[in-house]
Amino acid sequence: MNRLRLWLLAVGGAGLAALLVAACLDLPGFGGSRHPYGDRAVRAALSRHTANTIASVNFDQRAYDTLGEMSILFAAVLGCVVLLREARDEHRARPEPADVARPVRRYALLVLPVALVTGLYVIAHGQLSPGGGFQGGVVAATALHLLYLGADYHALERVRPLGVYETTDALAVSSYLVLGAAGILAGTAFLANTLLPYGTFNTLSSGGTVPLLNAAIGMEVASAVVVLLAHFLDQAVEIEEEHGRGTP
Amino acid sequence: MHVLPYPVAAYIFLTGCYGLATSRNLIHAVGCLAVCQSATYVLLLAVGYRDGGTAPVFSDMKPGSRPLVDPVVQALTLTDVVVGATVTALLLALVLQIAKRHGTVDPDELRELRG
Amino acid sequence: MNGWILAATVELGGGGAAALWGVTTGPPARRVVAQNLTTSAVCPALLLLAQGYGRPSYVDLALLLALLGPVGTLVFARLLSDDLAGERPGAWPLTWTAAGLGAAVVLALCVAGAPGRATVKLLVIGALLISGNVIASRALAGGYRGVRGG
Amino acid sequence: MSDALIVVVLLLVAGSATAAVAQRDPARQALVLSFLGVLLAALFTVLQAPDVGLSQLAVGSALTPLLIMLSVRKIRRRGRSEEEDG
Repeated sequence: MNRLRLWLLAVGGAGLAALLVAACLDLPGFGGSRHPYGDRAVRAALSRHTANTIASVNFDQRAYDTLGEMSILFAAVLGCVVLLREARDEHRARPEPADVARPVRRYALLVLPVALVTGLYVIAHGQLSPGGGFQGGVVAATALHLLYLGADYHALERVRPLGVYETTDALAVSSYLVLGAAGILAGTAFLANTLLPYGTFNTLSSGGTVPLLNAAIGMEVASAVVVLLAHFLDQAVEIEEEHGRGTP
Repeated sequence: MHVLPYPVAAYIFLTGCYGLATSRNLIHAVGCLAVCQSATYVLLLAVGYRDGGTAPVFSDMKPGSRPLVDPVVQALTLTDVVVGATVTALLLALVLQIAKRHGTVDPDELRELRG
Repeated sequence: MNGWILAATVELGGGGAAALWGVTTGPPARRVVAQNLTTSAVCPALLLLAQGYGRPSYVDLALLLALLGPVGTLVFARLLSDDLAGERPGAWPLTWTAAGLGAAVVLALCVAGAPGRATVKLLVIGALLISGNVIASRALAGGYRGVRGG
Repeated sequence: MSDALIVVVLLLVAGSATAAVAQRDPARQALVLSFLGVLLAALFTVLQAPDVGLSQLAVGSALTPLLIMLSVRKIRRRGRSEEEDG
């Protein structure tokens, strides 16, 4: 059985490898100078005064696509919450506080605000320099968990009212939708960037709705990651199964 | 050099697939899937690269002063990296559920349990 | 193209290969030390690349790595503390060498660039990188004792 | 010169991807995956995609390892409590 499976894998892998290599040889050469879509995207971004073309593609030219990505993210987090909830045959045991060396604890508490501010900076400058809601959100959420690494889980739980983050997550998703629908009300299309003035090139308020959508994504990603990690931490640290029942 | 990144992406993908198929631990399998995902990032960004180009980000340079790489593939990859991580989390949550229901994370043992 | 990129190539090639070798072989203690050194090998290389490409905005990458790299090491130090309990991997000579390398790169870039906000940012990154690495090494060398269930 | 840099980083990425698959213990694999994450970020910088590099750094250096290590810990704890049980 196992032998057969390995053979099957080898044959399938060899076939796939041959196809992939054939495809690679047919692709336009690496580093070529023909990028029709890229050139048009850059022109469109400049015409809308967005300094970071990638942010413009994400939140303006292909904002609808980002809506899809955001729903995948939202659904994945929802799935995790459902899968990792406390079941009837489980109970919470209070973890013993960890014994963390003093320099490590100090470092964590010092770096926590720095990392949070960096995350917010990355979100806020998304339409200007490299960065944006997706990256900054993850950084800000990870920063919060320095509290778990530097102190213990109980300390983290005190600054992390989970309900607030779950609400923020849902609010951020709906604000993205509302911003999109505002385009329809203004007489153009869903998620069309015609609502706000484009502003001065390379300033924080440039790009029309790009900064707003960017901020909504930042909020969504940050609270989604916090909720996600909260459930994993609950499972790994607090929740224990009742003994003596055995597995079904 | 003119095609090197494409075969590398294909190689990473196939390596990840090999790991997925031969894995004896579901957490390890999820890690292999993350390797497969990274192959797609490499491929997409390699397609968008331009010799001597730089990122189409104008916070610190004048538009039109240098050749630019393709921003469209970068936008695709950028969202996928973060969404991919949450999907990894979803799969890990599934693994934890399986461990709870069946008491094992070895795919072969799981099959024996079933039939 | 220029000296900065050449330096980055050497740093990434040498440091990356060494870290890859360390992280894939040997006992767990050696692996986590190698994982910690990844940060101090790649972060200066990112700074050098930003200078070599003439794009100050690429410096954000180094800033993020200097912040989050040690956090990743702390994750392993905390959650692998059972496996590391008997071994106390410290590797202080390596840590200080890496810190010195980071400091040298940051100083070189400070001298090369005009003084101003960019210099302050570079110094902040340097401070974060070095302190992060030293603290992460400390955490690996028995920074977490008695983590039971926590 | 730029080409040499791209080749070096690509080969390192390919090597660490192989290593990540070859490590059969999930905790050790998580170490290699975090290394692979940082290296991918360097590759993306070299390919002039700093936005993607930032994304990869944020996810690969701390978040994915944390998720995997927490799962490993949960499963190890289960194993331990079952041993104590019977």
